[in-house]
Amino acid sequence: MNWFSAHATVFVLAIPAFGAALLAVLPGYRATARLNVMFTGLTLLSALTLVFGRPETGDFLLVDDLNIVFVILNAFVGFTTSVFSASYIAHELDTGRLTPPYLRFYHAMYQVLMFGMNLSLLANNIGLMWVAIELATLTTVMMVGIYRTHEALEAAWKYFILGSVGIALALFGTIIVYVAAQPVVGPGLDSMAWTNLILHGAKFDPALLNLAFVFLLLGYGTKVGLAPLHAWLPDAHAEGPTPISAVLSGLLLNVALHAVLRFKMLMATNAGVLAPGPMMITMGLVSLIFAAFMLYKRRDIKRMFAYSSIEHMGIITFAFGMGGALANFAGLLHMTMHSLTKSAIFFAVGHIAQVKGTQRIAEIRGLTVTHPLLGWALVLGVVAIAGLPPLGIFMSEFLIVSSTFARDPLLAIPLVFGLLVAFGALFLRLNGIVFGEPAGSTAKAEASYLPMIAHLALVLMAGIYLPGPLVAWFQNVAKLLG
Amino acid sequence: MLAGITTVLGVLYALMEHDLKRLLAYHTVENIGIIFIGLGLALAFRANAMQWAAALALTAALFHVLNHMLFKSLLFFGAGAVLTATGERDMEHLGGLIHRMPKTAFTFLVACAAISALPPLNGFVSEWLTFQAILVSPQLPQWVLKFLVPAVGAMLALAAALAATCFVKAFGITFLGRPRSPAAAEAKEVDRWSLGAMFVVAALCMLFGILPGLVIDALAPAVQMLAGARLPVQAEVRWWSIVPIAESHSSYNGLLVFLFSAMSALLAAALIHRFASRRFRRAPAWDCGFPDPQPATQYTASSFAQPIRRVFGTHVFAARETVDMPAPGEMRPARLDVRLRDLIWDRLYAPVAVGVEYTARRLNVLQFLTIRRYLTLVFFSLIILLVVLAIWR
Amino acid sequence: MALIGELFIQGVQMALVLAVAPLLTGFVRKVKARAIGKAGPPVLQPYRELLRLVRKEAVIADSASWLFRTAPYLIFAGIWVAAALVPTFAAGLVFSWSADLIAIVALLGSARFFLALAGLDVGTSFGGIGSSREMMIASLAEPAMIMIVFTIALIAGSTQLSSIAAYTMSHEVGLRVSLALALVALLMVAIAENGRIPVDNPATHLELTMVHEAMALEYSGRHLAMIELAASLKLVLYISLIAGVFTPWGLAAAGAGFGAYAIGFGTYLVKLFVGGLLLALFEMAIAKMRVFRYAEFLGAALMLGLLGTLLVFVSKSL
Amino acid sequence: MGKLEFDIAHLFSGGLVLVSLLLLYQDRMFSLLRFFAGHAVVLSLAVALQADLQAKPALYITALIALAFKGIIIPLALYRIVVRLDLHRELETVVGVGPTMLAGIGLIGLSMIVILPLTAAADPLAREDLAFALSVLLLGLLMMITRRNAVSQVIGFMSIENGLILAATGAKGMPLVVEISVAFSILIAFIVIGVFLFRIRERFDTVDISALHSARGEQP
Repeated sequence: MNWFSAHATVFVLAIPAFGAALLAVLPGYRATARLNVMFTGLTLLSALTLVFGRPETGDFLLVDDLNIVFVILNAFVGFTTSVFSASYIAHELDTGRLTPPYLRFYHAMYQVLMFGMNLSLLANNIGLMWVAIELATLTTVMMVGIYRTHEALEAAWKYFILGSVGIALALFGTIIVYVAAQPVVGPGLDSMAWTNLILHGAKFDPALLNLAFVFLLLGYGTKVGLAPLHAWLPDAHAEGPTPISAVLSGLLLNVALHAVLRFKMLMATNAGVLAPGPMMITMGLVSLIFAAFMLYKRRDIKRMFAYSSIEHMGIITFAFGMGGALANFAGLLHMTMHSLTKSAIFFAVGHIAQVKGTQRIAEIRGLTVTHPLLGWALVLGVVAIAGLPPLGIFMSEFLIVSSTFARDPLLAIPLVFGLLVAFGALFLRLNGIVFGEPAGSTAKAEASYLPMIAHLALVLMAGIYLPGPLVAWFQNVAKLLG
Repeated sequence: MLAGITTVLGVLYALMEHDLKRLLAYHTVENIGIIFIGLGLALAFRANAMQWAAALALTAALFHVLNHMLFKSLLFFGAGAVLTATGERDMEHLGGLIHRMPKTAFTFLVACAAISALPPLNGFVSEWLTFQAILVSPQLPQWVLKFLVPAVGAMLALAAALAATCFVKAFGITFLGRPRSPAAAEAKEVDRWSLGAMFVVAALCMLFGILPGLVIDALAPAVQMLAGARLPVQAEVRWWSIVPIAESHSSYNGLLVFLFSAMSALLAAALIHRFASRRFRRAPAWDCGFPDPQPATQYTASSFAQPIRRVFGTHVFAARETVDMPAPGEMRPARLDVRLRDLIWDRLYAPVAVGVEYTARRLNVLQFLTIRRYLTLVFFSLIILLVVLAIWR
Repeated sequence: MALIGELFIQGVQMALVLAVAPLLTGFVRKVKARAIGKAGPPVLQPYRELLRLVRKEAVIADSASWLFRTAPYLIFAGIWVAAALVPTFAAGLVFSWSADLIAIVALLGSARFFLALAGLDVGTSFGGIGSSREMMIASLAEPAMIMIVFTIALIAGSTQLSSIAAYTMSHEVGLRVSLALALVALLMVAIAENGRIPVDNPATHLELTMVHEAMALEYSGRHLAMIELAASLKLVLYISLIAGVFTPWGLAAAGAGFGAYAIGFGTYLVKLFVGGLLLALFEMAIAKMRVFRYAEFLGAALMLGLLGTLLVFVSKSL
Repeated sequence: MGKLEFDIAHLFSGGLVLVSLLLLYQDRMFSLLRFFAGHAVVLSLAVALQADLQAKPALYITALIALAFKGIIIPLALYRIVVRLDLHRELETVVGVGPTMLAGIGLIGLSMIVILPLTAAADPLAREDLAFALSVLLLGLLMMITRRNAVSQVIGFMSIENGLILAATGAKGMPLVVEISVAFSILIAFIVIGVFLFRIRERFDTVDISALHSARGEQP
């Protein structure tokens, strides 16, 4: 076990890479789908070994408390999503929305995406991290466009252009960080390694760091989907295949957030810089309130939940912007909970869209009558995402709000306002979807409910009882974040 | 505070409602209000670093969430049963169901008692806890809170009492009295399964009411998480009573109360049946000497609510009662029509709704921009941040 | 052994309230009669009535359900338990901690709940009138009561009746404005709850004015007896509540010797006597008010209670 | 490092900024393409110089890529596209050229203000480079948002990227520069292909007109 966990990082990266190569050449979607599940499963296992012991950090790879959380979450949701997508995609094939070649491409891309995300999480090198995130972004661009419909292509294109601009900004920020580090750490790879950066951060030129952070915040913030850089997100979610929407909302946003957090940590080491907190708080609040209002007018169910993702990313960014052990803890918790819940919701939505043959909210009615399990699952998911007790997100939101009240009541007002607005919107929509006169087909959904239920169960459990070790671990990470 | 208002209004509208299910829906509003009172208090306490008080308030809130889940689902079951049995949702057309579907009636009664916060059922416990939480609130430093909290408490009490009224109405009009429509007259008891479900839930209601300590302990970890403190362990308090703060301060023992009432009721019954005449005879209702066989003469839901409507009506609902009596000799029925325009909705919620709607529409434009415009957004946010950077020092 | 003793005392108290209740009612009637120069029924009349009712056969309307028949016992039980929890002649009784003021209020509430249901059960218009009015009154009286409880509890730092009584006995509470307010409010509530003039007239059967009677209208025989008994129990309860909270003097401490109990007993009877006297005179002095004036009456009580609580809240902070 | 090299480097990077300003000034498609080629050439010169100064032969590759790919291939490809799809030969601007130029000047000023007051910890050349790179980047962005044609926006993006490479090379001993430039070239290839894909619509503006939204049921 020790040997294994010592090389876990290698496995976490190698398995998806190999999987991608293999799936790219293998024909026959059933086999590839199963293989896909298998590979993600293996990745999850090797990620889990990280808990028991961690490899020493190298020039390129780094494992610490912070990214273990992300990696494991990533691997887990990636796994469940692959389970979901196996059945989902099969259905897509039956309905002829996809063809086998595309499917092969899809699975290969899925692995590439996992690889990219894991790499960027584990990267000890800001350049490597950048490359990895861009890799992940480009793969998702292709996946979003996979349906080749007019709207899908358009969404992909939008995503692509905005994404690339984000890429450019992020790169510029990265370069500036290097420029700041180079005089202190000396030229070469060393001054791009996180370990060194954090070590010597205090001696860097604050002005440069400020500049860098602005660009990084905007660049990676585009990926996180913070308003006003969010524009790609709703369409990408709405037009792409649902598993991808789930991965986007549940994981890619986190990965980008992880990058931002890393740089925030860097900023925290230096005394001279102007605090990154206010910027993050502002953007977080803007995204939260903006998204909350946007929720009202949505006609497309997936797009609606995409906006809700923006909203929650806003909350999380806000929490991390607030900083302090409690807020950070809450932020981490919220991020985890949101990943689980939102992907579960997207699973549910995927089933719904398949059975009803539409994503238009207006045409989905009375779900609890036509599909009780699905309907109630969605209810549970939305209740969770709206932050009602006794589910997990309630806990994190409560912590965020209360810590904000304790620290800075004025900020709490817009926060609570946004939360309430979003709450109203979600329930307004949910009401029609779930209750109301049943409409649409009552066909049974083929895809497996298992992932969805697993996620919701986890969220519920977390809301009622969090295991002590986990709490301790998160608190430890929160301290790390400063 | 807002929570308080919502609470009272929710129950008031519920009171004015004939439609059984809509009535229940309004009550959900009320209960959410109660929950939010708890949460609000918890926040306030927490902000002032009064962990134990926060724990108390939070426990109350969570407990109420749990209870609400229980009895509200039970009520909805009942309503559903009535609906399936009679196909009627308007209470004005129901009545006398207790004869046709006694079991449903029983569970529904339990639920009603629970939601009206009557001991020894679970609804009372959570409300009691909330009251206790309110009672520790004078130790809050903020003056505003000092004045708000008692008001909220008053509202909570008012809401509880009104809830009782409301459910007396709901149960009384629906299940008691004489059937007001043929549908109600030949209702059938619902199938065994749904009955079973209802009984299970009802049993849970009772259990949680009688042994609340267990629930509180179960909630403790979550509370610990959120409030940073927890209530004292209730399990080893003597005779399963619950003691949120200190025994001298306040305690409640569902078990004893339950046993007491049960015992004394049985005792009384036993005595009576032992010594008193056990004879009784069925006879038409006396009704002060002028009985009227027509069911229509019964008290109806709206007439039941009438006094309340009179009391709160003019302020809250802008209720307009227009009685037009036929002139003597004129052959037409007298009619009383009641028009409720709920002011609060018009004055308070409607503007908010409109505002949200407006903002949403305005912002919604952003959904339809061209990529170039989105880029412009990015560009400008970048510029703004840079300028901030530039002028910082 | 000690437990047995305590249980015994508890039992004595329960028996006592039960025994004393009709007497009090009779006494009040007597005083009223005397005050208007009639001879009035003998003081023991209520006992006789109860016996008579119990012996008679019960007539039950066709449209009545099982609820109609079980309700009287439930009502009786609720009120009796509540009464048992109020310290009458001795504080700190064995079960006193099993429920506090709020619980007592709620118990009365449940009794009312069932009474109102019973009123609706037969499906006659009068029953309906009765219960709807009763609930209307209750919906105002209960919050007022809770407010009063708040005031008292905040001052005594407990909602536990025994400890409250102990508090008022031990500390020199002095004349607290909020307490005074609470007292007044409590009196008003008590009057309303017991359906006395000016809110309701226990003697009337004039359909437009009756509240409590209207609900009990369809009852007869033993059921009626139960309800009557419950009603008079309620009266006792309120008087002893007021006595216990505001004038707890002579109240025997927990586990005190027999002498203390005897003293407590005596003082308690005196208190009841005085209470009844005052009530009767008060009823004589004023006239019954219109049904819809109740709202103002109780609203006033509510306001008083709230005011009292606010004062406490503020004074607590100072 | 001698004064002379410094001046030359300064000259090149300054020239880059100048060229992007000129790019901003163009209102003809083909002249725009030509100027962009010039932009790439200047960049490659600057990079080559850096390669010489820092004695990092790897940078020559970057310079070469810049020259060959962006200086020749891409412009030709775009030229072909323009001819093939006979797009408008003149650029439609959102804001007039004059105001755009003023804005550009303002942006350059801004970037100077932001960068120059830095402490001299970073060596002067790097600072200069950063300042110029930032202004090139901003100008490119400005171009992307003030021009309607897909082609001119692609060019805007590429000039952004030129700015990035300038910055990357300016930072002494920065690793991965070559890789990054390669990655970016691939990205740009994608974009150009994308333009092909979207030949139906020659502007981004028309990419999501409300018709699509109504088709998607998003139009209120």
